[in-house]
Amino acid sequence: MTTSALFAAVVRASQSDAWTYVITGWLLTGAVVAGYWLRTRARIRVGETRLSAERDQ
Amino acid sequence: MRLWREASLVAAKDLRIEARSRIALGQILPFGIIVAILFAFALDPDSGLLTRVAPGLFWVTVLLAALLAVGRSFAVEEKSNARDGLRLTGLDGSAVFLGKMAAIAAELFFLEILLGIAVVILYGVEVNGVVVLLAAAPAATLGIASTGTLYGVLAAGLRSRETLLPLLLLPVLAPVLLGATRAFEGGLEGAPSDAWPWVGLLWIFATFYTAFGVLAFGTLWEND
Amino acid sequence: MPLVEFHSVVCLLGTFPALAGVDLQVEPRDIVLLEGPNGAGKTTLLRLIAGLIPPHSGEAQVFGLDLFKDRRSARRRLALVGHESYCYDDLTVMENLQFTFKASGVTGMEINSVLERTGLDGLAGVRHAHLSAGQRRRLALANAMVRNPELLLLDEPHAGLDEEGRACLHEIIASAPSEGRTVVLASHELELSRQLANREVRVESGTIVKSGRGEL
Amino acid sequence: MNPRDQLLDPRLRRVIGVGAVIGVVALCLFGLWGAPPDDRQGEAMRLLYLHVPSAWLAYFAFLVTAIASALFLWPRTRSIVWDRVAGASAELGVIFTGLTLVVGSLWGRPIWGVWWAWDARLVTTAVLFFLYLGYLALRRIPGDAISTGKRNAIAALIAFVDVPIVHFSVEWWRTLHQKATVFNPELSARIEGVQALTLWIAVLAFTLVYVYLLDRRYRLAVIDDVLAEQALEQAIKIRTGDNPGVGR
Repeated sequence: MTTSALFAAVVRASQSDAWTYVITGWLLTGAVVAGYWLRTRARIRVGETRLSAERDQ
Repeated sequence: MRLWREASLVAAKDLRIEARSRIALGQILPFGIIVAILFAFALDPDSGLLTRVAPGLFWVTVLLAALLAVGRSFAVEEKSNARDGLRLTGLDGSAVFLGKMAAIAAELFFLEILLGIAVVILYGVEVNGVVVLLAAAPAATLGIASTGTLYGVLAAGLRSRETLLPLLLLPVLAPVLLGATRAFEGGLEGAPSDAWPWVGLLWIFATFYTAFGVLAFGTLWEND
Repeated sequence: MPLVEFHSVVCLLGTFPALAGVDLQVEPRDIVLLEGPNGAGKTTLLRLIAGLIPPHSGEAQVFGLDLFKDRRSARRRLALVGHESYCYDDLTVMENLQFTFKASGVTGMEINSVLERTGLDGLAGVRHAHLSAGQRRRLALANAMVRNPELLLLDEPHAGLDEEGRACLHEIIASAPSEGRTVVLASHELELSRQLANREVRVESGTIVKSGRGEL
Repeated sequence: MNPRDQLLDPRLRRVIGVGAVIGVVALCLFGLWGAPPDDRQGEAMRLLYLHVPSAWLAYFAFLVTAIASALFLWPRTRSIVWDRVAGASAELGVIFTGLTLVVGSLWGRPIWGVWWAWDARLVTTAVLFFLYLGYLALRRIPGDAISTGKRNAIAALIAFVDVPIVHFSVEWWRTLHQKATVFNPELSARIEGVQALTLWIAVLAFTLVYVYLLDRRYRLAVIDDVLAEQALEQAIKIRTGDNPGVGR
């Protein structure tokens, strides 16, 4: 079940359009918060590898 | 009081430069009137809408003109590095703040009078409740001048100051625009009792940021 | 107690270490010549002494005041002549000097005598914008002298001055010790400056490499 | 690892991280499935479980920024730690303010039929968003640590002082036009029982997420500073290293 299939299923399940807004809102919030966390974590990893590389010199 | 002597020295210097260069009168005032005319183009003049929203358009124009006045006030210090000269005199930061703020406020107030006359003529506004207008305008002007001077020095010397100043200053001035417009509407529609609370808000805003400037300006002014 | 006392001072311009560990002492009534290649950090050193820029690390004292704590109080007793004139375009020579004079709260100095010493007496009513580059250099010198400084910092003051201007400059520097004034002079005009200086300091790549006394 | 390099103790951070995950899962279960739809608003009510906590978190984040800025300005407590906390918290504040606005308009569409309504709280949040966007723009401009720290701290305080004034004036302005606005989310949603519980879970989950992200963003700021310091030492070596050789 790819994510797009899952998303389509959820949307179809919601006859009333209210559910579309609810799903969009929740997915968007999740995406933004998770995106920010992953981006910060990735930049920390890059920084720490450069730091340890510098220390080994 | 040494502070007031030094502050009036700085204000006199700024106002003499303005009198010589005629930037506020020769460029910023025409800019204001052009903006007022552009609003008339945008809104259909004979629908009576223009008269109703005249206070709001007036104060938006004043805010835009204030951006130019603040920019000009600190551009003067950049030229031939006059800013370092002013710092080298050892003047106290709060004196420089009050001086520059007073000069900007004077220019703005002078601007508001002339722009006000233009708006009254262009938009066909019949003026009453003058007491409220005279109570609100100085408060709004001091509010704009104090935050403008604070952010002016904060952005001075930074590469992107022309674009940074509006982004920093306009959101902070949202309550001033709200208060001044509502106060003017109350005054003009002959319902001053509605206007007085907004005048109070404007004076609180102005006093607060003037005090904030006196305390914080020195630190910002010394930053290179 | 030396007027200026620096130990391994580092100073940044943005992220560039303009001064990378400077040790310097300046005694009262000294005339110190700072020489060295362009970009060595002479200008930064003078601006640091004047308290215009913050030191990053090390120990830095001017008039006994720690520059890390207070960069402003020492300014009342010093003046800096930089590459720019520090004046306002729309004001006249006299108005610029009067503003500096009143703003500095100085006593014991007469504006007209400063105008004469710098050869600007004929230009008092001329606007700064209308002055030539050379005249602005003289105005920069006058703007400093009008404050009757105990410590006079000069950043390449010879640049742009004509014969008469240089004569005025020399008279001011030469008479400094007798007027109780100390001078720190950054210059590339080594022959001229060496006639005046009693100490020479070589600055290279942000540090002081040679410092001699009386090497005339 | 000296104390300034970590905001939270690693063990505490892991606990908060796990707590945040549990909170989010619970929020999804309750928010999307557990809590019944509101009798008046229907399913759209589920968006409030995001809108209300993110609005609360935005204010809280900007309060943290203001306190950290004040501590940085106070000479005795001045430390780079507070400048980093102020920056990290403001960044999160702007994200939560943005989410509040977007989710707010997503909620407004089915309920009011409009993407945006000049409701007092939404207007205040919008002004807040741009207020701190300017602050973040100012923070990006480099310079000497102490002087930029002071500049940022003062800008943060200028912005924070404006928040109550904006809130007060906008509240006045909007209630001037509609007495008790039916659009007011709290008023129209008589929430109790499972819905109230869900809202509390949401607030808790959001707060844990905020604290965890604050620590991570602080850690990133530490690394950026250390790398900058190393680059500086390198530059000093190069600057003085070639001194005896070619006089530059």
